Amino acid sequence: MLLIRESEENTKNHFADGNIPGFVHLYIGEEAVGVGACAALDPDDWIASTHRGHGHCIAKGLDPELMWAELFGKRDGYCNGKGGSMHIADVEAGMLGANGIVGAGPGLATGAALTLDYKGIDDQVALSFFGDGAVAQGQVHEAVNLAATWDLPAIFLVENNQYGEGTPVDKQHNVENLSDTAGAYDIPGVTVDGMDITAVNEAVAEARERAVNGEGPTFIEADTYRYRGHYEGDEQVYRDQKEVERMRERDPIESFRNRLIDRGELTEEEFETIQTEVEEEIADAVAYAQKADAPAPEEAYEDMFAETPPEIQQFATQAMPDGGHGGESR
Amino acid sequence: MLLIRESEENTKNHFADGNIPGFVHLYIGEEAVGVGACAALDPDDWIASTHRGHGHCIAKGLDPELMWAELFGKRDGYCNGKGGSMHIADVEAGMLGANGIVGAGPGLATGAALTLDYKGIDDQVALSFFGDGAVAQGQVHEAVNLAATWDLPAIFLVENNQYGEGTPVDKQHNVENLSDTAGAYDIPGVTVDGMDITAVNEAVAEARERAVNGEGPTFIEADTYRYRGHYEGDEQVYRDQKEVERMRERDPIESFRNRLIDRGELTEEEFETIQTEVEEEIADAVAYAQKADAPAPEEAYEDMFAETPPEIQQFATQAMPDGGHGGESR
Amino acid sequence: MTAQADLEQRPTEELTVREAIREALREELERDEDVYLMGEDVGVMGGVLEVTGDLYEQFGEERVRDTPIAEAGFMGAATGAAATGTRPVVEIMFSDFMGVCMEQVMNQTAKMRYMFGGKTEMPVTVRTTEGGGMGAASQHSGTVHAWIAHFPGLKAVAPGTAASAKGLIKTAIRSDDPVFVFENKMIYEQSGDVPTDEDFTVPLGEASVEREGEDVTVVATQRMVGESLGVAEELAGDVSIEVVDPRSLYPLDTDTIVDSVEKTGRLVVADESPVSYGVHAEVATRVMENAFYSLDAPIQRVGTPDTHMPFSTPLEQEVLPDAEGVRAAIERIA
Amino acid sequence: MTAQADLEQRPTEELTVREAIREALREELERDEDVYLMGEDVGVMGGVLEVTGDLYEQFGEERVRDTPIAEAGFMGAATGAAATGTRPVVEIMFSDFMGVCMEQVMNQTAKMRYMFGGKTEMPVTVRTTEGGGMGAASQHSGTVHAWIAHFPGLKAVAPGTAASAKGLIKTAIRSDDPVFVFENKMIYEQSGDVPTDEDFTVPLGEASVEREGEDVTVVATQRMVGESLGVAEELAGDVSIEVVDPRSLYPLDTDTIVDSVEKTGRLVVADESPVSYGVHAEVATRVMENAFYSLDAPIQRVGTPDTHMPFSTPLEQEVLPDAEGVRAAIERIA
Ligand SMILES: Cc1ncc(C[n+]2csc(CCOP(=O)(O)OP(=O)(O)O)c2C)c(N)n1
Ligand SMILES: Cc1ncc(C[n+]2csc(CCOP(=O)(O)OP(=O)(O)O)c2C)c(N)n1
Ligand SMILES: [Mg+2]
Ligand SMILES: [Mg+2]
Repeated sequence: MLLIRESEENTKNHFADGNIPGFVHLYIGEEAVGVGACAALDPDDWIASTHRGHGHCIAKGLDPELMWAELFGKRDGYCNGKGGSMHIADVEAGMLGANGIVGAGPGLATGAALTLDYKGIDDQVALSFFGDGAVAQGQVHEAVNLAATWDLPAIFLVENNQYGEGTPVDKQHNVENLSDTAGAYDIPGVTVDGMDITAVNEAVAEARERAVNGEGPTFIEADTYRYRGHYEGDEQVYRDQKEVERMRERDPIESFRNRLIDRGELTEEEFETIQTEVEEEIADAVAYAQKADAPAPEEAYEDMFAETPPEIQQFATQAMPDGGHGGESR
Repeated sequence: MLLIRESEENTKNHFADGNIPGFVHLYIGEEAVGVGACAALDPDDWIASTHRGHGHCIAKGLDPELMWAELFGKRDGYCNGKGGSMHIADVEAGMLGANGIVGAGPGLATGAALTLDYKGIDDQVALSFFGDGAVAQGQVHEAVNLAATWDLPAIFLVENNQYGEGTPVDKQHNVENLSDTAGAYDIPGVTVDGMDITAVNEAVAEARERAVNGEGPTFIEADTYRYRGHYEGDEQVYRDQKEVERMRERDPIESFRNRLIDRGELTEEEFETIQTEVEEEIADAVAYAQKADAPAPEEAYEDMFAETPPEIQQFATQAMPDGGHGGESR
Repeated sequence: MTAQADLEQRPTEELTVREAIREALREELERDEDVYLMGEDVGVMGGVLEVTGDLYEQFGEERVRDTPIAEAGFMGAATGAAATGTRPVVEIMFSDFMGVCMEQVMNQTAKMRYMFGGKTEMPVTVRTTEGGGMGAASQHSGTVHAWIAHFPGLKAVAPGTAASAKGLIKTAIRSDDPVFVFENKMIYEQSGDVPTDEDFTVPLGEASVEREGEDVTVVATQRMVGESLGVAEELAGDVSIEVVDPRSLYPLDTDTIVDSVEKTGRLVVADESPVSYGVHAEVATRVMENAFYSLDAPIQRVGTPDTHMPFSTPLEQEVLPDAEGVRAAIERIA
Repeated sequence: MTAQADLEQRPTEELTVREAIREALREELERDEDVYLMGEDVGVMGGVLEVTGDLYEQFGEERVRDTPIAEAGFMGAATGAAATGTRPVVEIMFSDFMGVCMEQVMNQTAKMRYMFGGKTEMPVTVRTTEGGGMGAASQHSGTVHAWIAHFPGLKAVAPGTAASAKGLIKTAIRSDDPVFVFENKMIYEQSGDVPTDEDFTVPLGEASVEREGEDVTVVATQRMVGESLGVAEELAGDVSIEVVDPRSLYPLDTDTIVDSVEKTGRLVVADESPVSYGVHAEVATRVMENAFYSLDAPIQRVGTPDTHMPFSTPLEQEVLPDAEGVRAAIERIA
């Protein structure tokens, strides 16, 4: 959680400084969900993520250096600089990508679960993160229904951070708890405190157990909150900053730290040490990424297909040798 | 119900005789749903229908002559011969069309309900029929969620005839009752016997009451059965004809007739008279439709837009004067 | 008469494309009670790219409606609402999300009138934003207008200037046909003279000659209009370039384009669509069909080279069509 | 060498297009355990248009999977499954239903490889049926292949004969790229010689010259191949017609088409897409770009005249492109 928080604080600053193009959606405040969930998974398990995916990447164990290289659009990044914040992926590590499309994750996770089922791999699962807003997307329902009907080893985890962009959850849905959605598929649905890493972890562990036992998918809602705007730059006209302040009092990191300290499982000093390590790790990652090479313009023509069609070959060939702008006619 | 049954029996024969092109999906066995539902509606209410729409048309009071003219692809048909079986519509009569797309009705009905809400018309509702198979479609969920969240005067009525084409309902869904779907939107969900016209009628009347009172949508499942194949020509490899025979024993028309006779509200003779009238009405409609003119080929270029673009004007102009085939280049 | 000359005869004010669109919406909301806006965060937030701005404050939540994230749901609802007597204006936040509601668009919105024998109106306007250039990567940078222009039953416009943005949107809203408005996000900040007259509209299917020239015709859409005008200015004296903005993709004003090519004998088509099966090919083919013997050189296409938009700036700049591509194309044939 | 001559050198059997597709699926299911079929009623019912037939009996319900009616769900799942190590072959029952899953297609299937920097495979095959001619009306008769051919990241094939149907589907399934197979439903019953050899495949991006000729090139797809061959036969002696079936729309074999037009100097493009922004325009433009000075007459397009398919037979026959349209187009330029 600390690593995510630290990384995201840096993301915020680098975005503000203009070092990161495009849109950036920060995970600050929601760390307990991603970390709690991934801690209940095996390294071989699959996850599908969202536009707010940095936390999931770190929680799934992706390398901050390669992540930061991707955020900066460098050739060394997870996606060779082609994906950026909204598309960081590492299929090798079981991470099926952040996703710029709200609600796309559940379909992909269902597909990964289908692969597991089809291949008879019975000790792995696939988990999809998605937002409260995504619950209104039809493709989410289609995917959950498919997974439920086919008893696939899938876990559907809603990060209910109370808003879809600027629209509060009660203007997007009629239900009290989003986990009520599970009733439409006759699968277990639970709502847990998403500010409490233990609660999330236990719910996901239980869901995983069910999944590997062939009992099918579970639908989990984790109630959480994002401290920053929907994206960096969002003026947040739709909410009172007092609300943010109130939620900050339930900060998942602080409360977990305090709990550990109370239980005697952590000392203030140990925490400071970890904090320092984390700061160093992210500073190193950022430094690595800053130094990394930007991709060469002609790399834009690569990675479209396993077998590149002549059309693209021709565009690439015609691209100007000075690295200038392509897109001209054949 | 008798009118529908009679009409559909004729449709069956005319399709077999090659008088109706395309696909035909018969409503035989399901009459109590359409008739029970529409009897609970006002003439001004809207309905959206399905690919299995003939029964809904008749139940909504459409003219069998114009319906049959459409089935035969005649100019006088409801759609000038452009729609056919799967697209019969009469917007004037509040019938927003049969629909070749599974799950498309709920969106359209939600739209009609939105118009009512937007215009402050508080004594009308919009009802969508859709099949058990359609419940797996994401657009159905998006529409129901929208209607529920906005408290629109809509009614969602699933005709659960136990199959989506050849796939039984339990291979399409994980839930016991499709009305459990309502839980995902916190709206009332009920399952009624769709072979019992009174049960359907009461459920829809209640839902209508709620809708006009501003209490939002209701989700109704009517359990029913189709006696014929999914479409005419379906070999029905997926079910035993004994199952069909068993269901026929609960025939909605016969049971309703018997009930009325038992109660002394109908005599055998009265029933015979009605039956004869119905036969005549459909025979007349068929005769009318047979005599009606086919559209002229050049009419194919009409009705695409309110304002015809030059592109289509040009195609129409270039179409051969002998009524030959168009589609050539400008 | 060029578009600029035409504008000079009217009272105008200088507005950005974003403001011009907002004013068009405001005027139509004021003019007709049956008109309302629907979309994700078009209300309280004023639109993610700030197009709808203060309209929510002015017209309230019934007429500027925030929706759940359910493009299929609200596109279906807009279609049903249009068939039953209202005139919804839908925003699909990014054109990439059009896939979510493509069923409603292709099978309902586009087909209902025809399937019903012409017996329904379908006054839906769909606004959406397209294009690369802001590092938003592949899922927020697409240009899909060729799909809509190709699909029967839909009309498609793609303004290149503030004035045509305003005029086209007003026409779209007043039309009883479904009209899709493709707004390139990189020109929202671009300013231009916009008629203040509330009855200023731009008819669908009328191209605008943005600059007159003799040697080469550049048919350019959206952002490429400005890029092409820049090239025309730079090359002035050397090569005389006529810039034609079709404004409307379907219907497409074949006559204006053909007239221009008959004069110049040379054609470059600049549009951000992926090149293969893109807008360029249709423009080129119509010219060939109607001015075959006037063409003095092969037609040149400037577009996206059949890739998605990559994230990293050097990559994005590589594939994004721009002034340099237009200049190179002109040089190949002039 | 014409396609026919090529086939004559191999052991073949006469199969309908439907049977050829089924055999291609059967052979690939037998060859590779990672391959499986998914779609609505492809299993127990054997497919609504009977293409999958007895495959369910042979391979069982795990490998020939009946799905709920959820194109978005199973297209998303197929995409996720392909990225994680299996090779799904999806049937979208009618191409008109593609709208339901267009989000998955355009933003996931088509983009994942690129967005991930090439670090995933995407071996998905999507089969679907297109076209008018059976009175199925507007929502079951569409021809949408131009959309897929246009969209970056997807490959599209559209066989015109039984042999290419078999060969293309086998290639599609073996490809690590997403390939869409557009089957015209009116040619399912059409027979032809099909190689029995299990290793017979047709590479993507290779057109086939179905008939050699000197005067006019007809580039025809799907059903229009047979219609055009018929016209060629009828006009033989009068006008010598070369019929080229591109087979693959993206990649498109520009060379074979251009070679043919360089010989004949005249081109008709016959494809069932709606004409505006359709396949015709791309073929025409590539020819113009590559054989501009060989063209002796304007290129002719034969397609659907920008309408949907109407239900009534006389109306449907009016808008459906056919032999008569091809003949008229040839007569205009020959
Ligand atoms: C299909 C689709 N529609 C709209 C958007 C634009 N959009 C991006 S994030 C977002 C809000 C998502 O809300 P939620 O699912 O709650 O996730 P959160 O941002 O709160 O984490 C929206 C509407 C999108 N990316 N995809
Ligand atoms: C989106 C879509 N997918 C598939 C089809 C093909 N199809 C037509 S009817 C049907 C079965 C529908 O089942 P159900 O909703 O239960 O209605 P029923 O036919 O039983 O009345 C299917 C799959 C379609 N028309 N639309
Ligand atoms: Mg949220
Ligand atoms: Mg059913």
